[in-house]
Amino acid sequence: MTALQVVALALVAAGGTAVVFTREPLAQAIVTGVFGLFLAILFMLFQAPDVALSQIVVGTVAVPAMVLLTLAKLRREDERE
Amino acid sequence: MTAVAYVVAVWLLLIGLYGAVTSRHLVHLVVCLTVAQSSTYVLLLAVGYRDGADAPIFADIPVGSPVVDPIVQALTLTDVVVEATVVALLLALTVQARKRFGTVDPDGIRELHG
Amino acid sequence: MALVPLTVAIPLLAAGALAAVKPLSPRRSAQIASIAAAAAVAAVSGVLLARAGGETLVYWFGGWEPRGHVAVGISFLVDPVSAGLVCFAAVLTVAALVFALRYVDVADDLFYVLMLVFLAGMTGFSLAGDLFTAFVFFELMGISAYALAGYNVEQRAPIEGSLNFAVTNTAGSFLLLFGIGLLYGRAGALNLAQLGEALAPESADGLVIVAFVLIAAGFLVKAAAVPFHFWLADAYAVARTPVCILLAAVMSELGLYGLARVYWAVFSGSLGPSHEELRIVLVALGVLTALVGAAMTLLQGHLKRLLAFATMAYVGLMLVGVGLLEAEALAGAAVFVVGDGFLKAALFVCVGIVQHRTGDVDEADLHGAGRPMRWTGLVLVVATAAVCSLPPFGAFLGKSMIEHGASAVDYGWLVALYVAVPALVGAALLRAAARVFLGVGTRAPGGRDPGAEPEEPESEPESRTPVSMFATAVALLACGLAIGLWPGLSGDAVAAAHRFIDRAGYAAVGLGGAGATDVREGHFSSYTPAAHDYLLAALTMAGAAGLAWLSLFRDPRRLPGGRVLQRPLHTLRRLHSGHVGDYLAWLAAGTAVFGGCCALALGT
Amino acid sequence: MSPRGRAWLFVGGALGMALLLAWGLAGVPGSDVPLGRYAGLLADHAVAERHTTNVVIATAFDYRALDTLGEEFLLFVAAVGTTVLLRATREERDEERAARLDEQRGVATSDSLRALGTGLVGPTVVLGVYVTAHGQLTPGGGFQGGVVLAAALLAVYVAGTWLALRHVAPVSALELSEAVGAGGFVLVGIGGLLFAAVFLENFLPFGTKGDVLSGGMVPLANLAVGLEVAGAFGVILTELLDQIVLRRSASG
Repeated sequence: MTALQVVALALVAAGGTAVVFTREPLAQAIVTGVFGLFLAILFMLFQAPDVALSQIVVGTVAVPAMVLLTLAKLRREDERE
Repeated sequence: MTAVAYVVAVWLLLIGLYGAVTSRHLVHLVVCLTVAQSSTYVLLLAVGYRDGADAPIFADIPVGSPVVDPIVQALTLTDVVVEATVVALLLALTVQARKRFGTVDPDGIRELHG
Repeated sequence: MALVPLTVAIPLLAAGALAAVKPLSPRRSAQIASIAAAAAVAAVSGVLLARAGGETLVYWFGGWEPRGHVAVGISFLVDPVSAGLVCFAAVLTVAALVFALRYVDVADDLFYVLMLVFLAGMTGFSLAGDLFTAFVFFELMGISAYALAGYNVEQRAPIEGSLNFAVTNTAGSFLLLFGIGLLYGRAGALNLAQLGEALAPESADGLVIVAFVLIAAGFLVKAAAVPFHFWLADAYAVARTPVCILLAAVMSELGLYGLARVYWAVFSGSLGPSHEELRIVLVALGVLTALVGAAMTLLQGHLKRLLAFATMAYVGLMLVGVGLLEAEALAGAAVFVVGDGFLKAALFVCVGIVQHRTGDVDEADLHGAGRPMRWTGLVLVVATAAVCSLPPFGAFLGKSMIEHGASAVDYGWLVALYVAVPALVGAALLRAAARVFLGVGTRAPGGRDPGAEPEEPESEPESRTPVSMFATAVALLACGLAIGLWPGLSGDAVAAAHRFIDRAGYAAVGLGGAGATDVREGHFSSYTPAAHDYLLAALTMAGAAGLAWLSLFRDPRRLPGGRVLQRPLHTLRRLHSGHVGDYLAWLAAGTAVFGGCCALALGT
Repeated sequence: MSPRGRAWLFVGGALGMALLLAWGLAGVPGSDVPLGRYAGLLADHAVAERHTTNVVIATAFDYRALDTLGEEFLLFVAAVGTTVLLRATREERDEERAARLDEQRGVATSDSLRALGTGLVGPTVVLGVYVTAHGQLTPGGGFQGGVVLAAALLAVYVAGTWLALRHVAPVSALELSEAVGAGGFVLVGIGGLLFAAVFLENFLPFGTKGDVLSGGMVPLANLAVGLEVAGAFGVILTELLDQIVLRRSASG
């Protein structure tokens, strides 16, 4: 295991913690995208390019997109009241 | 040295679950679950990692050169899909919870008890 | 052999086709197509079950047979237990879909698509000979179940129930996956037989014990053992009746099946030397689950929630049967799962009929409202007596076999549990039946909480019971009876259980390629219930009737012990808070305690 | 339980779990040992046997194709489930109808954003198709390509041409793509059953290693997954989008 991998692991751990403690969902959606990117970098360093690509499309595109759309829907409900 | 990766995996699992337990917003809860889920990717890939080995793709390297475990990578690909599906369903439920309960705080979603 | 993959291919292809032609298909065609697909699975698995009696079948997908005892591909392993479970699940799916015929508002074809994928998930999970494939189908089963549980989106309760269900079970699947990762790290394999071979020569160390704990906990979340059970009542009480049938009668039990399969195929070689200690842990967990379930059953007024906790109590009894780690008790548990499963399905259908007719399932609201439905009431009472061990129903046979197996390993005292828990559950059911169908006794206290939204009917209330619904109830009851009358069932079950727990035999077939067989017949004596079994059954039913009478006509606080019990029962009830964060916290604490107990029992 | 009690219960459990997991993980061999027998076997033989260069994809689509079949149906069920859970109740449908009348007035999006979105659609689609088609050769495959294709939908949304999209790719087309993709994988398996006597057995020529069509049934299965994934994510995103667009058009 290389120093680079240790750095990436540290970033992932810090990123995951940041996601959990970002209690405001809109900000959290952004942070989770960054966390997903860290994970993808880690997977590249673990010699798993296929997983890294999946992680990018799911972790930084699909999941944040779904979260943002959900938040928009929730806001619409708030506005209606 | 892979011990570092295992520590990170356990940390992600527990901190993600902690976030879900203490969450006051369902969307936040769902995202915390994805953090916990990502611990399983780190675990699987760390289990299959080998020092100095290449990715198991023989496009640029000759067959027979040392590679990391391809099977855990195939498993992780499936696992990533599991995450996406669970998130989609839980978010759909969250939208309906907001409509029916008027809140997305688990404290306010308490129709069933006892 | 070509039949084996059809058990998953048929429902999946049918689901895909139904979704593809959805805009074009005429009314009812989806219902008929899905019933036909489920019936086809039942027929195919019936043939497989008949064949698996003689030899265990192994099917290698893609033709990837093992090379030098290393599994390359994925296998389905068909033995009497797995084929029997598939057949059972398929038959119940047919029953559930027939019951659903009269739901006008499920004209939406997607309901049937979800039911078929749910069936495919249960099928693939039962047959999988590979740990990760089992996980994938386990998730498939789970995710379709979450969507089905939340199907009634107009109401609040299904949304909350489905959320709690999905979140808790997702957390459970993380544990399962961690366990799989640990095992793969040690053994470099995913095939169950190969994992068993790799672990067998070594004595259990930390990794093996922890992997067992995590995988067992993952399955126990689905099976709803204490303290992983909180989601169960929330999900089962709110789902539509056809979905309840599958959740309560098959899905919980599949969690136990997963535990049993993985223990015997993978861990029994390594953990075998300390199986007596493990037995203590698993039996204790089962007893706790059965008692908590029974106590909670008595406290319920919502009929579906009552049945949900009854399911949990019986899962506890089955867990005891599995946890005894003994062939005859395991055989008894298998018979119990199927025999009791049909009866439980019949009970859910009866409650579903009441809900269909009156639009309500609350004991207090329904006081006497069931008088016009006396035939439904009769089926409900017979099914209740049958789950209280009325001979010759299947539940009686299974329970007697477990008791016999228990006494063989000096756990004869468990007889008391197998009398008390069915008596308590039966008392709750008889009490509710007497109030709803006869209108006797004191009115149930409280009723629904003030401020709670009224339950909406699953469909427009009808003044007559649809034939398809009543026929489903009777047919399920008849199936429960047929299990008990099946000639030679107990002998076959014992033989199948011996094959199930034979790890070396499993490995030889599971890794032996196409030619390997495992034929053993006629060495195992069947169990015929003896006089004391009938006596215990009579005691159980008398207990149920007596307790029901007491709860109908006496104030529980005046009874001896009533005051003492009141506080702990109140506390127990409050723990079922409906808060998903609580459930996750219990899951973490439960995993830690269960892991600690296993570490003490298994560690050297 | 009070929030404090809940947190303490969890922290206690989590500490226990951490000890337990540490005990278990201590037994995993390090990263300096040779690959396990299963992994080593596939790493050594997959290229020769399957004419694919990417062993991960050969594993996922051939040796362990059943897992991928299950995975595909997970997505299928997620899309169906999302549709079911988000279906509008009767009163909501009425509201929507009212909103749809306003919809005709068009959506207000700035021109530059619209141009950006429109410009993104083409490359995104090309990227998605490329990633799908080359799965057996380089990293990527039907899954990743499918999500990229679904992401093209988002680009269309940014472009504010949602209304146009409804005509180009109505929800039913997405659902169809999804169902056909899911069923298609089963059909690939049944093809094996018919032509090679075993479900999911390869029944196509392997082709030359390195070609787009090499790898026997892998490209076909890949295509099915691509269709399924693009459809499924398309349906999920559309279900979540639908009413937002209505709101925007109503207020704008």
